[in-house]
Amino acid sequence: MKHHATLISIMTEKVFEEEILEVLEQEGAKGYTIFEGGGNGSFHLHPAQHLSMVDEFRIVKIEVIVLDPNMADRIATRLMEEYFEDQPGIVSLSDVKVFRQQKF
Amino acid sequence: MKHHATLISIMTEKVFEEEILEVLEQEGAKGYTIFEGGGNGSFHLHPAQHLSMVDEFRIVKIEVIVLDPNMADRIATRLMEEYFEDQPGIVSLSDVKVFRQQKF
Amino acid sequence: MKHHATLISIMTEKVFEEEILEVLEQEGAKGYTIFEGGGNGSFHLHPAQHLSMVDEFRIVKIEVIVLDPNMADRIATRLMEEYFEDQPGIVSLSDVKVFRQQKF
Amino acid sequence: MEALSGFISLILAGFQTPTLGFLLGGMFMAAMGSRLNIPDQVYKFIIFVLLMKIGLRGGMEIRNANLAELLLPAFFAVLIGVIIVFIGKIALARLPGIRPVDAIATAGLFGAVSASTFAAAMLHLDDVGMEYEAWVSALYPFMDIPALVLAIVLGRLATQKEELKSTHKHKRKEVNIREIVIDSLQGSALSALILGLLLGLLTKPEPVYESFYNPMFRGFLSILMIIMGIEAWQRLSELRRVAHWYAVYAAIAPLLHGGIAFGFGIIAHHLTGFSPGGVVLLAILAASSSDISGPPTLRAGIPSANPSAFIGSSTSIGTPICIAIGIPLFTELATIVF
Amino acid sequence: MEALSGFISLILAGFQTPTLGFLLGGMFMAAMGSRLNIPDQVYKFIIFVLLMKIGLRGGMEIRNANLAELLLPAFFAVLIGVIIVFIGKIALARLPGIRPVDAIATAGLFGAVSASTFAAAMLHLDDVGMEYEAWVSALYPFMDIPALVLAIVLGRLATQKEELKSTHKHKRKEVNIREIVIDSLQGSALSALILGLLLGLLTKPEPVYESFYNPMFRGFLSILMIIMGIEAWQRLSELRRVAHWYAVYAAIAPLLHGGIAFGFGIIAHHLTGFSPGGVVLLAILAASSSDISGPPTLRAGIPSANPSAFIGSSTSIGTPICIAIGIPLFTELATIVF
Amino acid sequence: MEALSGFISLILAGFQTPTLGFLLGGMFMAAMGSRLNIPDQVYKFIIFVLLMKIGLRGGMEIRNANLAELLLPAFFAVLIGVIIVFIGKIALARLPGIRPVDAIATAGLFGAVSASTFAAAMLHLDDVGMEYEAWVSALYPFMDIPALVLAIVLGRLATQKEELKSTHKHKRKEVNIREIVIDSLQGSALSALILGLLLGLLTKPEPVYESFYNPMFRGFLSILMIIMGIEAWQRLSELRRVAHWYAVYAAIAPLLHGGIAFGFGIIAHHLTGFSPGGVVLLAILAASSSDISGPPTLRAGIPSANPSAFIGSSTSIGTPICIAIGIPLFTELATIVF
Ligand SMILES: Nc1ncnc2c1ncn2[C@@H]1O[C@H](COP(=O)(O)O)[C@@H](O)[C@H]1O
Ligand SMILES: Nc1ncnc2c1ncn2[C@@H]1O[C@H](COP(=O)(O)O)[C@@H](O)[C@H]1O
Ligand SMILES: Nc1ncnc2c1ncn2[C@@H]1O[C@H](COP(=O)(O)O)[C@@H](O)[C@H]1O
Ligand code: NA
Ligand code: NA
Ligand code: NA
Repeated sequence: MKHHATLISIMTEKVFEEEILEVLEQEGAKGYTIFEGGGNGSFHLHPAQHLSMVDEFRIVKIEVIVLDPNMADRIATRLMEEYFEDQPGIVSLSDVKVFRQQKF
Repeated sequence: MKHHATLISIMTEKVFEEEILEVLEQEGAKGYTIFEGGGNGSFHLHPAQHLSMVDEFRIVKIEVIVLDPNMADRIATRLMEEYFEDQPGIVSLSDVKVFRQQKF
Repeated sequence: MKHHATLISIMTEKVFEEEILEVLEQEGAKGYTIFEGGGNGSFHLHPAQHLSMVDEFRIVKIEVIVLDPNMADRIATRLMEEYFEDQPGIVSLSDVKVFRQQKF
Repeated sequence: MEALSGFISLILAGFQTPTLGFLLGGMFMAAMGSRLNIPDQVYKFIIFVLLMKIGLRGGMEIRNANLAELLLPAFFAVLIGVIIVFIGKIALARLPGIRPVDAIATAGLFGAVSASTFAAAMLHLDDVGMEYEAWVSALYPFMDIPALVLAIVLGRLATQKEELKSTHKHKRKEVNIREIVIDSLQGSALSALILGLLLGLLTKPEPVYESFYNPMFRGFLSILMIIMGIEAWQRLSELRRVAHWYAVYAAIAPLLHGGIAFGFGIIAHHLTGFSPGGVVLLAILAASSSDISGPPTLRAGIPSANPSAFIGSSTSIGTPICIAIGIPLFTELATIVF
Repeated sequence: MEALSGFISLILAGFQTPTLGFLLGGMFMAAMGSRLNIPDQVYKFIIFVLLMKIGLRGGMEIRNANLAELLLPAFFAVLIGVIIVFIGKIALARLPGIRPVDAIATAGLFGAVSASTFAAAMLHLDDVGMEYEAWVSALYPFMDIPALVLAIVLGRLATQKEELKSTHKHKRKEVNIREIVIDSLQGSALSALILGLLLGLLTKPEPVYESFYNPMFRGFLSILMIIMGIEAWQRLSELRRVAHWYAVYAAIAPLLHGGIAFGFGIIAHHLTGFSPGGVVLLAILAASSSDISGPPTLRAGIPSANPSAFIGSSTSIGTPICIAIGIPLFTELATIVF
Repeated sequence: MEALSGFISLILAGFQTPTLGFLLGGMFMAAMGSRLNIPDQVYKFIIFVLLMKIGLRGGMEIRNANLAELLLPAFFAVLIGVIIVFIGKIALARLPGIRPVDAIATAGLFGAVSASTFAAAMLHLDDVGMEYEAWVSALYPFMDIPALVLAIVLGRLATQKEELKSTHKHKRKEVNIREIVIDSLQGSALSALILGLLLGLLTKPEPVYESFYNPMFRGFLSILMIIMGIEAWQRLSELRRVAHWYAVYAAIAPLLHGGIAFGFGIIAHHLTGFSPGGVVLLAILAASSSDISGPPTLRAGIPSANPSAFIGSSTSIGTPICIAIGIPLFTELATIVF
């Protein structure tokens, strides 16, 4: 059985990872996966390249799949308003299909 | 020319990577890409964090793009039934568009 | 406010990264994120596995979100025609929703 | 009485040895919430260098050794690995709140061998000046592999039983012992040890051994101890969420297993002149529990077993007890017995 | 006059010392567009080994030290850290084109301490044969933490002021000083230093210190200098895009801060017999600016501050000046003054 | 006759030297399917330290050297690099089943230089006590860069010819020789060597050279050999899928190229007194094929060339033959000839 779900992709600096995971937990997301990468965006100057030796300035992508589209919107809105106004980061949503809905 | 295709995203522990790549090959997928990450889900306790020194417990994401939606469903169903009942892992499907269909 | 946007995912060898980022810049993309991974495809023999000690042969995934669907098509077409005819790489497009459109 | 007080003061002195001190230091930092961590690639390199060092030295000595002497200890090593798994299957699996597969996997890890604990024991013997046959390192696979193979076989059987009760059926692969043995030998830890043994035996690595592998040993081991201390503490929180009996088993097992092996060692001493230091190392092979190659082998081999249980027991309790108590205890025992 | 020419020839000789030479070498390679880079896990390992080495030696000496002697320098260290941040807040923040939060964050980084610069200073004193109390390394956190905490508190206040003017309101967490202090102590750099101090104090690490940490020191430091040179050059391009006053501040600050600390050091010398070498090290603690743990702490603590400004100032200008001029200058000053 | 038997026993003894032994050991482990692997960041660090060591020593010696002596060998190095590429283009490209671009790329890699093979040759000369000018390391770029540049230029021309036949047109960048030269110099391997040379020449790195770079050399090289052995075996499976003529070329090329260079070396010996050891090193520069910076440079420069062909030939066959046969052969030749 396939179920419709929403994939939330969050890109930000690793230094903010913990705060964002807290938001996810507060809003009830059941799991997430984190990838490290490099990046370049509009905020400040090349944020991913500050002191490349220091992990905390790396870009991370946090992927969260949730079943409830309202939860997805709520998470995205909170992140935009509370964090990504004045610190680097972007959030995008997309539709995915998953199996075994109790996991999400 | 754009073609409709399906992106299969598989998240699991690296230790199970090989078995899953075998399934992909058996079902006829023509390529895949693997990313390492960390994660947290519902299976067991924080599976990604067991013995962080040991690679094999890291979370990997395997991305496979296939043209045939039935092949996508078949892969996803096999993985769910044969593997992700009693070991950590999730599968999601999403629609993408690709170029040059002979590659997928 | 959610806006429709297109996520361009590019997989290729790291050695070609710079040329591709140039195309992105020329076409006006405002940001991108890069992830390293491993992979396997139809071009040559296992391109990701050549000299695993040498970074430059690793597979990278470049993710770019753009608001304008025509820009997405233009980028994808240029990459296919100028690069991925005779060197490894694939491009896929998918629909996402983003917030704060001025960033993309 | 004197022996006991001697042993206690030995333990107290042990806290001052860098080996144990660094292990406890790592645990302390983790307990304080420190973000101190040694990069994992450095960790792997350190393990590699330590195992190469042990292997090279073993290989260089085997050149002049009577290989027949190796046979009995090797046979005993296999026997001990098997006995440990069965003890775990019988004792641990009967305790309340413990799933049979988890018990078997845990026993497999305790039957297998910890390269780092073994290195710490060698350094300790060097420091106290107790001689041993350097080829004892070649016994490692003889205990490690049978324990892991047996645990996986028993674990699969237990899983099948569980599944028969439930409705859905898996198309699980059959247990293939040959495959598991080969897979174990191909693991990175055993490979490094075997490579070192071969190079020590077949080439003349003395210059590189003296200029690199030997001088690095003590320093790299000290860093490994810090890493293991950090891991021990971090896994403790996972262990807390599973049945408390794991902690009891993990605290007793190193000394019990070491004691059994010590007994076999005494037999070998009398039959073939196995050295006292060799007996101590055999005891430590048994007392230690695998921390590098064992966990992923068991994870892949028995996917339904809970890694929080088996890794937690071994890394958080088994290894610290083996290093803090096992190493000085069996060394002291050897000075008394022989 | 003679002192000046002596100092100039000292600087010139300094360019030939490996420490400064390797730093400049790294800058040169980066300036030439070289893709030379030292893997980041190796970088972290090198930092770890250097800090452990400094900590172990400090710990081993504290065993025999009169701890009362440490009190006054420690108190001065706190004072200096606080003074540096206030100087930055008052002086730098007033310059044209500089946002208050950015000024405060920059001052925080200059108040904090650079482990690598400190290691370079110690090696320099060893090489010229000027003695110092090895426990001076224990002063590190006393200057580092107050500076970072104060900067974050002031930075948050400045941010709130800015936000009151704008319309939208954040639900920002309150400033929690205790949390920041603990978080600083848990950082990887301070943790390694503290772990080294504890192990030096409580265990007997002499064999491993002599066989590993001490012999590796010079080589690892030389590689660290190359890394810092590369970083210095690469951050320069970012620094160019922010106000030029940062460069001016970053060029003056190390010598000014070092001078202030040198003054406090003289007082401690007269009151408690603080050694000339100790005074130099205190000056370098002040003159240096944090490069490992400071930046992410400030980034998380004051997210609205622009890292291009504070990291650029410190890494690209502050650190090279501190190593090239600060270390020989304050050493020379000590030979003149004492 | 005596020379031949002497050479054969030299080869046999060579299998016992750590260098070759460790290379074969790595191949053997990979052949057995071992998962042994040295983390890639450690690999990069090892390469960096080896090249810095070679560079530092070269730089320190150049201080007292007559630089005019370097001119002729440098000119010969350029010539040899160019000759090797043309040999490959003419000979290899004519063989059945071989695309011209692939032949050219392979020849480029064999014209370029392997840092690790060069390091192994230096250690070998040190061990047998044959003296050489340490500035020979400065010849590296003189052979490496012309070979790569020429291969890329020829490869692009060959690609354009192929494309004229097909219908679609690319907007490929023009060949820019200056860009390729600069890009080569900026690569991580050449950068480390150049940095070492500069630091050896301009600073006084003796203490750090003696305490770190020199003592680490032998140990790090032994680990590098293991890595190269593993790589050699793993690339072999790819090589099998391309034309077998690559294997033939790769087996002959090191000895042929080395022989040519040896001839030029003899000329330099008679004209400018180039030492016998220097002649051997020049031969090894020619005989070796690039393993670090060459492959990605060629990949980016000639994207249509198949890396399985060029990397496979060089890593799987060229390098092992160069180390196992080339190094002892040319050393022996030098003792006979001079
Ligand atoms: N248009 C984009 N597409 C993909 N990733 C982006 C984009 N814009 C920003 N990013 C990522 O988000 C991070 C923060 O972006 P910013 O907030 O714009 O500084 C960047 O470092 C990139 O990794
Ligand atoms: N809802 C989710 N969104 C994203 N990733 C997830 C989610 N749930 C699980 N994962 C990933 O899948 C892995 C296995 O999950 P599980 O099978 O739930 O233990 C986790 O470690 C995560 O990396
Ligand atoms: N069907 C696919 N699904 C996912 N990734 C692919 C697929 N095909 C190719 N790739 C990735 O793209 C890289 C280049 O592919 P190719 O051009 O087919 O050699 C591979 O190494 C893979 O990482
Ligand atoms: Na055991
Ligand atoms: Na400071
Ligand atoms: Na060559």
